[in-house]
Amino acid sequence: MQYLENGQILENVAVGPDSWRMEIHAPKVVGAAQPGQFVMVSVGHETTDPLLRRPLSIHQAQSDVLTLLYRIVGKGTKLMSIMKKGEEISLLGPLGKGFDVQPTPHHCLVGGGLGVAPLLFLASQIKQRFPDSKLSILLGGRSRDELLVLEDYQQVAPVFLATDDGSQGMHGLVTDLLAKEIDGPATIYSCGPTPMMKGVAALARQRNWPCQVSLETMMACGMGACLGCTVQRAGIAENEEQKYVHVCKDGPVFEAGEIWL
Amino acid sequence: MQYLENGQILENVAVGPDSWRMEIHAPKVVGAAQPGQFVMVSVGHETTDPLLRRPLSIHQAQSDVLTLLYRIVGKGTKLMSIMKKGEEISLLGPLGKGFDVQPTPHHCLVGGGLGVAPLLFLASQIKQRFPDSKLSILLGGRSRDELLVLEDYQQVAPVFLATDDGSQGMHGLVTDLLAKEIDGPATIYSCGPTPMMKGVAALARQRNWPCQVSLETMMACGMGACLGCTVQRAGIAENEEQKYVHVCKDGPVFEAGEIWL
Amino acid sequence: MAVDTSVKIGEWQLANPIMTASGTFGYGEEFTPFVDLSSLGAIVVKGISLNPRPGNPPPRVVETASGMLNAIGLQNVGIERFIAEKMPMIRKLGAQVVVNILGDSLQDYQELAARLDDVEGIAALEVNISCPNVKKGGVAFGTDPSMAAKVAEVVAKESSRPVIIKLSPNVTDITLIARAVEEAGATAVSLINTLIGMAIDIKTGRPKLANIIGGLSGPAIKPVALRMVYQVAAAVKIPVIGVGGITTLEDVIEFMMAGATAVQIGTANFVNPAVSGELVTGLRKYLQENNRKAATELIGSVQEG
Amino acid sequence: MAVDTSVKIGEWQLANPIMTASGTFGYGEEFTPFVDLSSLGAIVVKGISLNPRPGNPPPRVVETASGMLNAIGLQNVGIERFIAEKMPMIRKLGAQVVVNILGDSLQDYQELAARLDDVEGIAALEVNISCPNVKKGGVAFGTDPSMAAKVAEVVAKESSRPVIIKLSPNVTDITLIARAVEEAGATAVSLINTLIGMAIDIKTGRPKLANIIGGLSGPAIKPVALRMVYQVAAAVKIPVIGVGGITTLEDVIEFMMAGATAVQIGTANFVNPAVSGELVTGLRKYLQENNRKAATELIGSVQEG
Ligand SMILES: Cc1cc2nc3c(=O)[nH]c(=O)nc-3n(C[C@H](O)[C@H](O)[C@H](O)COP(=O)(O)OP(=O)(O)OC[C@H]3O[C@@H](n4cnc5c(N)ncnc54)[C@H](O)[C@@H]3O)c2cc1C
Ligand SMILES: Cc1cc2nc3c(=O)[nH]c(=O)nc-3n(C[C@H](O)[C@H](O)[C@H](O)COP(=O)(O)OP(=O)(O)OC[C@H]3O[C@@H](n4cnc5c(N)ncnc54)[C@H](O)[C@@H]3O)c2cc1C
Ligand SMILES: Cc1cc2nc3c(=O)[nH]c(=O)nc-3n(C[C@H](O)[C@H](O)[C@H](O)COP(=O)(O)O)c2cc1C
Ligand SMILES: Cc1cc2nc3c(=O)[nH]c(=O)nc-3n(C[C@H](O)[C@H](O)[C@H](O)COP(=O)(O)O)c2cc1C
Ligand code: FES
Ligand code: FES
Repeated sequence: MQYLENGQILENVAVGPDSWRMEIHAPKVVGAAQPGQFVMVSVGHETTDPLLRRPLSIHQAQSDVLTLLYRIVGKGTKLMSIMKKGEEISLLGPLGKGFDVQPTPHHCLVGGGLGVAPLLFLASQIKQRFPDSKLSILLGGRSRDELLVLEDYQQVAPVFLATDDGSQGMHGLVTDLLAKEIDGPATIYSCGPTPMMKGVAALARQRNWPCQVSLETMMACGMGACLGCTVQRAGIAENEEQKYVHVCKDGPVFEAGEIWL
Repeated sequence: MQYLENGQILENVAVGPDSWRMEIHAPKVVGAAQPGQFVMVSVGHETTDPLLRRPLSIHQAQSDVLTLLYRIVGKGTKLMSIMKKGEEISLLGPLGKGFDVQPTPHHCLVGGGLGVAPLLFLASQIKQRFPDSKLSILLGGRSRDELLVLEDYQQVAPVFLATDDGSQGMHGLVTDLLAKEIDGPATIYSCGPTPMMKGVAALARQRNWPCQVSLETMMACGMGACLGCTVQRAGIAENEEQKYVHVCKDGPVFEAGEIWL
Repeated sequence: MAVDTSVKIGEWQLANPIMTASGTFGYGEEFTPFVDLSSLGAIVVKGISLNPRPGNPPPRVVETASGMLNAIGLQNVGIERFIAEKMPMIRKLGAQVVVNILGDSLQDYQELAARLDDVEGIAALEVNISCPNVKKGGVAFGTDPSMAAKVAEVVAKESSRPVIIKLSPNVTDITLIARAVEEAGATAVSLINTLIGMAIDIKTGRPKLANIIGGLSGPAIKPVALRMVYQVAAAVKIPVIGVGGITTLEDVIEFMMAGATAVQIGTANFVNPAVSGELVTGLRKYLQENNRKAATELIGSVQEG
Repeated sequence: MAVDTSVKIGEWQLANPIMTASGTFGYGEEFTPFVDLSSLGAIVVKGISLNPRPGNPPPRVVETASGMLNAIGLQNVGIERFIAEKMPMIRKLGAQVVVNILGDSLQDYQELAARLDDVEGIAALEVNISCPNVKKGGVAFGTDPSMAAKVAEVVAKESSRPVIIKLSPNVTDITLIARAVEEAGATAVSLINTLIGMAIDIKTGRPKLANIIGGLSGPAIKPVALRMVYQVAAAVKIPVIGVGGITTLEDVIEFMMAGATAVQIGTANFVNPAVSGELVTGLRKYLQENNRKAATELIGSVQEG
């Protein structure tokens, strides 16, 4: 079930360079949320510029509180960052198809940049549902500044780090980290920049790891109405008009093999 | 001289129903300001809706501090009201032709609704320049709620009040108040709703009082560039294209006889 | 006080003037969590062509100042599967349903109208003529009065239902097209479709849309849409349906005062998926508060001079 | 690194591509507190007609979503007093000055061009053809290729200076008009003029503009302007000057990538009277940071597909 809910902002704080975390009291959305799903957020102020809602992953959803982790990249996220505690914010969600979590010896979460956002909610839920199976979180970034809210992840599971500049954790890409740290059967849940997910998916194919990736595209509606958020399906579709899938409805999480990364 | 100045907001508080006062540190604008002039205010937030600056009268200009008194009537003024102390606000001004203050036995300021805004600055300056001549302030409103920041006026000169509903001061229109309280030679400075100024101007004509009125129109530029802010000149203009005057440049203050009210 | 919100488009009576715009409301079902579809005047489903269309490659949408550009490329399942798979679901929605059709040729339009005529649960047809006429070197049907009239004629001939011709705003004089389709037998006209626009990503030096150009919609185009509705309402006798940037109740009133018998809500559905239902309630409230007995009193009530 | 920001319109060399748009920059003097006019590529003064025009009654302007409507009615002092009273002041501004002219008839345009040709201190003429041709029942010159071409022809014949024809966007195919005026001898085309729009005050039930309809400008129309510049640049060989919603440096780059040799800043001057000068500095900085040797490298550099 999807809701249009006016949540109340409980906290809106900077957690890194241009990176913010917003906590919102939103019982309806939280009640229905699954890891990997997202919400369309109205950046408000009653103006028509920016016009459209902004898609943001559900970073965490616990006891009526929805948490968003967002980076300021333009007008909309800038307007979000000046919203104050106590203000209302309009949410549409939860939206999309989240991660498909099945029993597996080793749940391995791989995130890069702000792709880390949905992994916290995912990790918490895996730990809850499969307390006995192994759970690892691998995070990468250009530099230590990009490794956000690490403590939150560390509270849930062992965290392995990599930075392009070596300022924290392993010096290199998160894919190298994945190759190094993980062996044996595992399931990969990945999100982040497309090049990174490509690398992760390629490695997973080699090692025969099932791999799910979470995609981002421009979105107008977030709910399957505008058909604006297409990515191309891998292989040949039986019906011409099934050449594309829609990230907001068929995704944002896909089997890596399902789509062209 | 006109300036484009980023002033710093020192205070932005509600002073009545939907009515706010903003104090801004703006030395350049204040340095050049004359009573009756106005500023074009950017309602900011980097959005293009609202697009245009908003014209607001200079309510007071003292020791580097510009004060605006504004009523929330739409998007722009709403956005102004959520601006916080310490934020910057872009000002264009001082703009237009203000009140022409000449020696006279009795300076009589007549304001209605938010037309009161420019009268405080005017009163202070008259008192300063002509300490010995008589100075009276007549203010009217629909009800007591509309009589804003009275103390500020009372500090400068005797204030006479009228309300349509009699909730404060005389029960009636400010024009009745004017007819009742003022006799003998005087100069009238008036601003407020057009019907009110019409009444004031009519009475002034009867009594042979010189009368200046401050007008409002829609404005795009506020500086004589768009020709959008026209009102019709009274009588026949010798040149066809002088049929209209421009409130932002030829005004906002006019001799009552100069224009069609 | 009881107010009558109903309006008529030809013989077809709508409970109120609030419709949704084609391509912005899916097949309706997506909005059932937010709107009681039976409370709307009507919903217009996304454009259907003879054969399935995959649509354009991504990116397909980009935001602009108070608007958005789209180049969806008319992706749809085709008439076959629309009738077989979508219509059964659509009938269950309990809404007045308008089916929007598009084609590359007169024959396309004719066949689509014919195939749909004996399909149950359709209240009216809306004909998108902003599509390139392949036989005429890709000139849009909607930019030429005679081509537009021919489309209206063949569809009206094949269809026993009201036929709404949806006009393109990318023309020198939209009243010429409106008059042409009126004479050709259109029951009503709806306008405007999107203005053609473009945006460039200066970082990559490429157009922001894979299709290079796209359709501009949203509040940005409202003044142009309102002006065209005003002009067309003065030029034709058939009902005019206003579309273009309508977001608030004030917008709805403006379009009706300008001469619109009904309005369609498009891009605003993306910003607030509940908006169409809210406007139905808002309109009733407005009519009561302004002592209007009927929504029809608003139509063309603007006073000049 | 030294960068060359200059561009050429015919024989006329501009220090940079940043111009101001007619009717939004007064006669220049209003902006001297905020902009060093000599630093701009050029300024375009407000439209001049043969006889003085009082303009339209108020209200003349109204804000819309990310835009504004204006119906100034081409108020101006007329050619006589323009030459006698305004030009002496304008010459002192130290700016490259383009004079924008408008008329009701071919004769008007011809006479205006003739009268201005021996006036000193004018760099080029811009011809506003979005005006009604009184002899042709008020159809705008700019909506008909042959009428537009005739205007271009007579003005080019009378003028020894570059002649810029300013195109109206309210047409089905703007490239037809552009090609027609190119053949008729125009040195360059500038586009777009305003889109025709309307707004209604629902409280009074009257149009918000006394003139009922007006011209839509500002960021709202930028996607339409950019698309038309892109199409026209591909259709003609003469330089194209981009106008329409340009506010930021990014906008300037987009228009040049789409094919504009220069750009004009209009409504943005009202929002930030210093913007034109800021864009000159910003463009130089951008070229340096992106290792471009010359502004001309940007022109038409957009890559399709
Ligand atoms: C399903 C989904 C989940 C997302 N989750 C998060 C998240 O948890 N945290 C986070 O910080 N961001 C997330 N994003 C990206 C986020 O939506 C964009 O950064 C945001 O919309 C930018 O808005 P803006 O107004 O600040 O920037 P704009 O001014 O709109 O654009 C600035 C830049 O951001 C790019 N951009 C704009 N919209 C998107 C978009 N929808 N996807 C990708 N790039 C875009 C533009 O191309 C432009 O280059 C997610 C996107 C999707 C589709
Ligand atoms: C010279 C001058 C001085 C002014 N001084 C003051 C002042 O000291 N305090 C104050 O509260 N207001 C003042 N005003 C009016 C003020 O400019 C408008 O109330 C304001 O621009 C409305 O902006 P908005 O976005 O909130 O409303 P909008 O959403 O823009 O409009 C809401 C309503 O206000 C009306 N409106 C919009 N702009 C104007 C305008 N420029 N003049 C009159 N009505 C308008 C609109 O027609 C509409 O009905 C002054 C206007 C002028 C021209
Ligand atoms: C994403 C999108 C898809 C659209 N698809 C169609 C379509 O298939 N057929 C059609 O006639 N109009 C289509 N339109 C145009 C709208 O129906 C409407 O005419 C236009 O968007 C203007 O209204 P608005 O500003 O309220 O959106 C589409 C518009 C958008 C934004
Ligand atoms: C208030 C106003 C007055 C204008 N007057 C003229 C004019 O006299 N002649 C002309 O050719 N264009 C005129 N224009 C059109 C502008 O020059 C420009 O083409 C249009 O506004 C689009 O650019 P913009 O969106 O940057 O404003 C005027 C525009 C505005 C807003
Ligand atoms: S964003 Fe509209 S369909 Fe996906
Ligand atoms: S507001 Fe532009 S000229 Fe007065």
